[in-house]
Amino acid sequence: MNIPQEYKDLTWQGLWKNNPGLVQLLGLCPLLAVTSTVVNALGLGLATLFVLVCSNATVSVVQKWVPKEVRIPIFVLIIAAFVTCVQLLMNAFAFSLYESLGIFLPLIVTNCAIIGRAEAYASKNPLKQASYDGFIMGVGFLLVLLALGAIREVLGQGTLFDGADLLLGSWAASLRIEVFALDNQFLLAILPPGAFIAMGFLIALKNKIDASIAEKQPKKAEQSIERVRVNFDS
Amino acid sequence: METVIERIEQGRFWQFHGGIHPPEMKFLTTNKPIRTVSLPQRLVLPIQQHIGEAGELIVKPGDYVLKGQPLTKTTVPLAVPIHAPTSGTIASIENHIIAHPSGLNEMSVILMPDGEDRWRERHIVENYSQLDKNTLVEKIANAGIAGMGGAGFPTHIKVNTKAKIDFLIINAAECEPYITADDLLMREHAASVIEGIKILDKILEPAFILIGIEDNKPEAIDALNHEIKQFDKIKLCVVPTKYPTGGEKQLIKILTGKEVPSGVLPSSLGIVMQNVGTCHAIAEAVISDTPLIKRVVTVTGQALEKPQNVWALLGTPIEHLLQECQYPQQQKRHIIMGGPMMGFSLPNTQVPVVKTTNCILAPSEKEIPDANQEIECIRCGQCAEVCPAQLLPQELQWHAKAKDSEQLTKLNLFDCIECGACAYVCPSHIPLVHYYRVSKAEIRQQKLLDIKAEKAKQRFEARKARLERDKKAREEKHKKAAEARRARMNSGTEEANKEKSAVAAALARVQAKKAQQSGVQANTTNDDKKSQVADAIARAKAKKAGQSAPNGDAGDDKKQQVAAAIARAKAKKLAAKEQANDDSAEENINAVETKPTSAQDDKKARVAAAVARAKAKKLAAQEQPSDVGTDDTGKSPETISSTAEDAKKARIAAAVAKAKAKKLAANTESDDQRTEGEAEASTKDKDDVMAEAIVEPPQETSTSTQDDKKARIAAAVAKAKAKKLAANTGSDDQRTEGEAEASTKDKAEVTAEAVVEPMQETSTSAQDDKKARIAAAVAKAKAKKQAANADTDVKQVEGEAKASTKDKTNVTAEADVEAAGETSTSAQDDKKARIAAAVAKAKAKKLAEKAQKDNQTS
Amino acid sequence: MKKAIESNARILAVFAIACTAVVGIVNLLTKDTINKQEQRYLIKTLSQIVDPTSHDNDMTQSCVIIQDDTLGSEPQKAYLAFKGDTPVAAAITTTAPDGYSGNIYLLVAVNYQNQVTGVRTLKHQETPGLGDKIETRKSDWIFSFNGKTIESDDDSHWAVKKDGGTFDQFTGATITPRAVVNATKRTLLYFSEHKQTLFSSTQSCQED
Amino acid sequence: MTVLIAILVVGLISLAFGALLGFASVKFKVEGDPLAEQIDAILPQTQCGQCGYPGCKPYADAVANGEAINKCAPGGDDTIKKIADLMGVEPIAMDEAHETDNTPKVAFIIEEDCIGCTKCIQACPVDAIIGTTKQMHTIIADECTGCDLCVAPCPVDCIEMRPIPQTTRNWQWDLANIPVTQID
Amino acid sequence: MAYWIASSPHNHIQDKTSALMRLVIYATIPGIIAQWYFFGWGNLIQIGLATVTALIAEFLVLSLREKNIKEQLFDGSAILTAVLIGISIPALAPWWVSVLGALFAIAIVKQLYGGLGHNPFNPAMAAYVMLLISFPVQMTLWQPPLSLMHHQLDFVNTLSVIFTNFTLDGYSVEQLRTHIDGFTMATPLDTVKTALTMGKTVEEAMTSPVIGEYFSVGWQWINAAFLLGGFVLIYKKAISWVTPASFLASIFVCSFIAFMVSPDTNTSTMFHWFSGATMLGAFFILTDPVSGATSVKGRIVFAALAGFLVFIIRKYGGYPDAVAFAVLLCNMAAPLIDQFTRPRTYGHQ
Repeated sequence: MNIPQEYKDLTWQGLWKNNPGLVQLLGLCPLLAVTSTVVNALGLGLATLFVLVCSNATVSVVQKWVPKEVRIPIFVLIIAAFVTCVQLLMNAFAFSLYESLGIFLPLIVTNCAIIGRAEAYASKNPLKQASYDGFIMGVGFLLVLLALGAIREVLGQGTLFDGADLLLGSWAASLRIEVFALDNQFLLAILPPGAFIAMGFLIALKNKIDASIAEKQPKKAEQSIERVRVNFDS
Repeated sequence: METVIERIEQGRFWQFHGGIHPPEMKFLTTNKPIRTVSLPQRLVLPIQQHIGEAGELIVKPGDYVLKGQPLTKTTVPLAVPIHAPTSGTIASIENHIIAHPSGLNEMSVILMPDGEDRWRERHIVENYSQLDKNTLVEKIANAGIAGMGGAGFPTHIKVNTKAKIDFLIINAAECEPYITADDLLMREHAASVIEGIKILDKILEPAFILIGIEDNKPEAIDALNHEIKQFDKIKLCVVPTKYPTGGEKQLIKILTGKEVPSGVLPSSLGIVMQNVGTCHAIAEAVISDTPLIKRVVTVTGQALEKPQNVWALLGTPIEHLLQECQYPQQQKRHIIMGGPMMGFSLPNTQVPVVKTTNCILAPSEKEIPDANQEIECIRCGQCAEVCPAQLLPQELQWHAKAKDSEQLTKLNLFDCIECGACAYVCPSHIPLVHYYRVSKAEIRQQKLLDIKAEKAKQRFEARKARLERDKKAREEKHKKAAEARRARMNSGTEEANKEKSAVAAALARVQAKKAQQSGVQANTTNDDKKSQVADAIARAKAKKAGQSAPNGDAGDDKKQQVAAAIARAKAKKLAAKEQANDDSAEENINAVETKPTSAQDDKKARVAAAVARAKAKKLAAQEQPSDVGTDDTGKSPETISSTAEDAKKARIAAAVAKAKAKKLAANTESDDQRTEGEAEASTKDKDDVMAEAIVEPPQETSTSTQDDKKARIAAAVAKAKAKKLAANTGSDDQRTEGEAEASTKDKAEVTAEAVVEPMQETSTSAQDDKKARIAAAVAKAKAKKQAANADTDVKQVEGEAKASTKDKTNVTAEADVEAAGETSTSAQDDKKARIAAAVAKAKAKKLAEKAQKDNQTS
Repeated sequence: MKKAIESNARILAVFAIACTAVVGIVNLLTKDTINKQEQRYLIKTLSQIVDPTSHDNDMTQSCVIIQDDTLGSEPQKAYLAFKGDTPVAAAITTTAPDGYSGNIYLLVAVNYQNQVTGVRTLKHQETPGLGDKIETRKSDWIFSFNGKTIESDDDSHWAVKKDGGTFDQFTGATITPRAVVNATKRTLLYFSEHKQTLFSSTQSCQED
Repeated sequence: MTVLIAILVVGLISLAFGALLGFASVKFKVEGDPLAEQIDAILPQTQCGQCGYPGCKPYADAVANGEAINKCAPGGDDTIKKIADLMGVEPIAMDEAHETDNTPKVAFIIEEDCIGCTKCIQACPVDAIIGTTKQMHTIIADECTGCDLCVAPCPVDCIEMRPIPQTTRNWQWDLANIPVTQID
Repeated sequence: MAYWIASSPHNHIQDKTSALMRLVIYATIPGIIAQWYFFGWGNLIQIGLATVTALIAEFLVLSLREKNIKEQLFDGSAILTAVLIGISIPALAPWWVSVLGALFAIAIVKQLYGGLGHNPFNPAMAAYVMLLISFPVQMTLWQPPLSLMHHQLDFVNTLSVIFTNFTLDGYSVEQLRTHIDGFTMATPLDTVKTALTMGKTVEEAMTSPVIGEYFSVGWQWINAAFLLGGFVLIYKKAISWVTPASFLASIFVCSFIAFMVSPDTNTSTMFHWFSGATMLGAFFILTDPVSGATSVKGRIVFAALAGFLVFIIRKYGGYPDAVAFAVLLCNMAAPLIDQFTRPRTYGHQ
């Protein structure tokens, strides 16, 4: 396997170091709103992933013709077009999924993670990298959504993959795992405040891991710096 | 204003916000009269005991002074003089710990009393009402009176206000717990206090005089009432006891209902406030011509067996007062200067009493226990409730911890009077006032830094602009010059042709250099200049060859010199290597010595000298100074300077001698025998040097300053190298000894040479100067490199040091040789020299690298 | 300046037109499928609450728009079921405005005998885990309406138990069931009063 | 049909807004970089060059353009924090290559060693050294920023950086470091 | 011989934060006794559970944060929080409710925000609200006073209910709460609120057995007992009288105006004062210095706002009582209130 360093970097950035959910804190609105169950999280995550890849690719392709002044409106147009298309297609061909995710789909238009990537990366890089960046960022986002969804679903309802059949078809009903039976749902976990708290803990966990990694790393050898003379010898 | 007086007459007062009622503890000392203490063995008088500038000293150690004699004079308005509290001798003027929370030292006069207590001449004024205002103010100023309540603001400034004064307020509140100094003073010297007030009345002419006194001093109130009976103008205001009533702003608020705006003096409201102690001092100063030399100090606290108020001479060490009041010897000492609320702990009992010292508090541990552990603020808000300035202490505390100076300023941190009420009530035991003090100090410091940064920025910008301008001007000039030259060259004259050829030559040289770098040899060119380049190469090679065997077969005069230099260098190298073997070192040195004497070239000698000196320094760095050496150092420069005619040269010689003396001193160890021997050796050396220094001046032909400079540069080069080497050397004692001896000898010669050189120099051209500098630069560059290479492994370091010393010696020698050997003073020569130097440098580098490699492999 | 304005305007317009065109085309392509899907969903829901064997018309086709304040402020739809020409039942959309968090949209099916044949929640934002028990997915509470009739306006049975009625409230949440019960009750009353006009109405809710 | 209308409307709207943006981009063009000015105001103005830029202003410009904020050694962590606040980024630790010792210092010329070479004068970024060729030089302590740029050029190593002495005027209430006399 | 260096002031009152906290805990005793008298052992058990949990949680978090455990564990604040939680939750709520509440209060509301002195919200009330929205069923299961219950509960039975949901005889909480005539009994506030939503008048609502002769059986006396404890605190200067006075006055004004406007749909001031957690809130919750406003003016505004919110939420909100919500909302507003009620510094305009 010979993956260029560039892609390795992108992967690392998207999945961990610069994760859109945990580090950039972009797109928090859908992230907190729909992650009450794993299935919801998966649905929105996949939709975001798809839009992210498409918009990044498109933005990267058209970057040459986009002047600085109107780049944002154009990016928004592109993203909005993709989201609308996704929504229409979903409505047509995955109606039950549309039923459960319908109201969250338009949220993707305003998901800053997407426009953020378009602006920060796709508009400056070639098609291949931009698409890959969109993909890996989307995966990073999806993973955070899943983690959050899993935490909230387990804490709130004591289940995992509840309602997977709505998203994946009736076969998926068997995916549902009853982790433990709760007499009463822990509503805080299901409600948005729970999302905030769980998100906080996730971010804390990530920072903790980062800190311990940094601690383990050997100190960089001291390097001396060349002083610059404030002289004007000429 | 009428209403103010009406209210006061009815005994109704205003209130300030907050305040606390700490245990008063005044009973410890209120029932005992003021005692006069015995004369201490010495008095310590800090020359600044007030807010403002220090006065100028007018006595010197050894002077005999009379009681009341001024020790400083005032040159600026904000300065206040100090006086001798008793007669005696000035023992010294030195930095001594002062009465300041920092426990820092400041300039103080140490006075040894003679016990006679003899007064200077005094002029008693019977009737001060005949004196005019200015005279009175002057008398107050000369008596050195500064506010005795605590702040120490110069009184003559305060009373010399232009504003129309409505109220003169006499602060007799004395709200701090424990302190009874003012109370006792009023009881025992009420008349004098009132006299002082009357003098102030004469100066300030206020509409009313209000004496603010707390109701916990009934006897003092009686005494004052008795004295002021016949004066309608003076109103005695007995106010309820509350801390901090005695704060200036708080007392003004209580008595007049007015608030002093932030950042403004009370005099702008027509109010002046004076402490009772100050009033007493004014009376003394004006009537009996007694300057401020003593004051009442409450020495109290339950740790003392006899707490009491005492008349203490200014400058009395606290230790003396504590002894007088029988302070038991205990393990843990907590001594506070000032009251428990605003005083500061002393790190030392040698702190003297100063003009603002009103209390010495020595509490027992039960009385004032150790501070509790600070815990988090729970925002209970009690601090805000007691704050007399209506600040928000808890918010200030957060911002202080966060170092948010902007917020602190916004929350009026600077209106905090540091009364300590907030910290007193804090249930979390947070030292709030301490946080504010630190923050205040930091903000003040930051403000200064900001101003400084702004100034630096401006200066930087100005400099940039100037350099830009200069550069343009220079370019302009160059352009013009180039144009002129072109015109000239094209004119076809002989001169022009010559110039052209010169340019061509330069180009050729550059090429040659390039060729050389790639390994091509260019040794058979007709061109005069090219041959020089070739020479350089040859020399370089010679050097390499010389490492195996010295050769002197080069016909060229210059080459000979080079060879000589190489030989010398090697000799030294050997000397350094075979440190243990004295004989061989000496031999080598002798060999070296013979040549320089005959050579015309002094510069080489200089270089050698430099190298030698460098080594010496290195060694010096390793050794500890000893007494013998120090003595020598002290003597030798003096002797030389007294004999030498030429001031400059003498200085140089002196410097050299000093350097040597120091070095030697450094070399000597505690081992007596060896020290002696060395001392002798060095003495001899010095003698030589001195002799030379003295002999030379007559021979001098040139007195140009350049010579002087060159010598200095040479010295500098040597020093630079020395440092480098110092870094390289280890601490092996045996080796050090050997080296020390060898180097001493080297030094002797070398310095002799260095001194001789400048005189003999005939060339006074600026170019020489430059060349020398280049050489220096080269040396330095290398020094740095070596330093960087130095390893901690001692052995390897040694090896390297030696190798590098070798290389360097060679190189510098060459650089200098060339420069010196040149007879022509044209600019071209200069260039050549530089090129040669560059070549040499390049090679030196290679060698250095090689040496390193060798070392590593070995 | 003119150049900047022109070029920016042109580029933005080109992108806008392109994007809109793409969306438009997708819309055209999916329009029919979406309609079909929605229709199918509607039929599925309707068939759950109105016995498909009891009628022979396509309920989705015989739809009328009704406007009545008791059903909510917006116009509602009523799907009518006929057996031949005999009116059999109607499924009426209704809005419960007093849900715990906003409106609850319901579909209430009533047969011609004023008997509730089924109630379904179409859309709601009730607290998950508490109020969402009005969904069939979460709880079968909503089936408790089946077969219920109403006597009069002040029928005390039409209330949650806490208020003295016959319908269970879910533990911990009273507001949501109360809102649903009341809305269903109002719809039932509306139907019993207006069923004549309703079944004779010809006003269609088909768009074109 | 509706699609065509939509395209037309959106096209026209974007035409108008594109024009507006184009207009705004010309009309409200920001000259200079106010951010750099603000950063410059935070920097300690020692002009020491330790950041790798010739002076504080160039470094400020560079930071405004994305250079790391942790290169100002004299400013220390305080300055890093302030810049981080200003730029809305996380404060980071001082660059390891830079010395973190930022005790205020002032240059001092050991006068007997000075040879009057003027090298330090040329090096001083704020003209805080006076002296001329062959004359002994002196530091104007008030103007000296403590950048130590003059130390290296001195051929005779006669310049030292001395910490500013502590007096009662600049004492920072550091009670923990008071020299307490231990009698036994 | 060592010299001791400290910054002034050198003397200090010998009060401590922990002593203050302890005093507040003692002051809750009358209220707890009243609760015990009317509702049995339930709340005492809840207080015990919450205290143990709070101390364990505090210990764990403090050791994770590497703080001085000895100093901070027993500074009283954690215990006080636990006591307040134990008082607030229904007497027969399952054991894990108080455990979860105490855990949330200490670990998240208090320590995650930086520990004592740094929490923006009152930990006890934040925990109460968390429990209320997470477990509305359990948190609204207030039993009727013992005198109205036809199954008597002794200590062992109470324990059994709390840990197993059933008494030893197998009665569930639901059954315990049911009145003889089949109605489930709720708190007076809940009862009145339900009645009002059903369109009844206050007059009619007041006929419910839980209301009793005056405002509410049991609750009036519990509130009176907390009032007594509050007076002790004011007397001891542990709290400032301004906060409760402003709070009660604000409730009085709001309810009085409402009562005047429409006596049929609004309960009287006395009902507001002496039911629910009004007195507990006034003297023990709003006076929490950490999460409240600091200046006197600020405290007046803070408590008045809380009073207004209590009235509004009780009248229009989804939950019967409102003290916890009002307190949390005011906690949020406290920094802003502080900002605008700063006292004028001496010498400034």
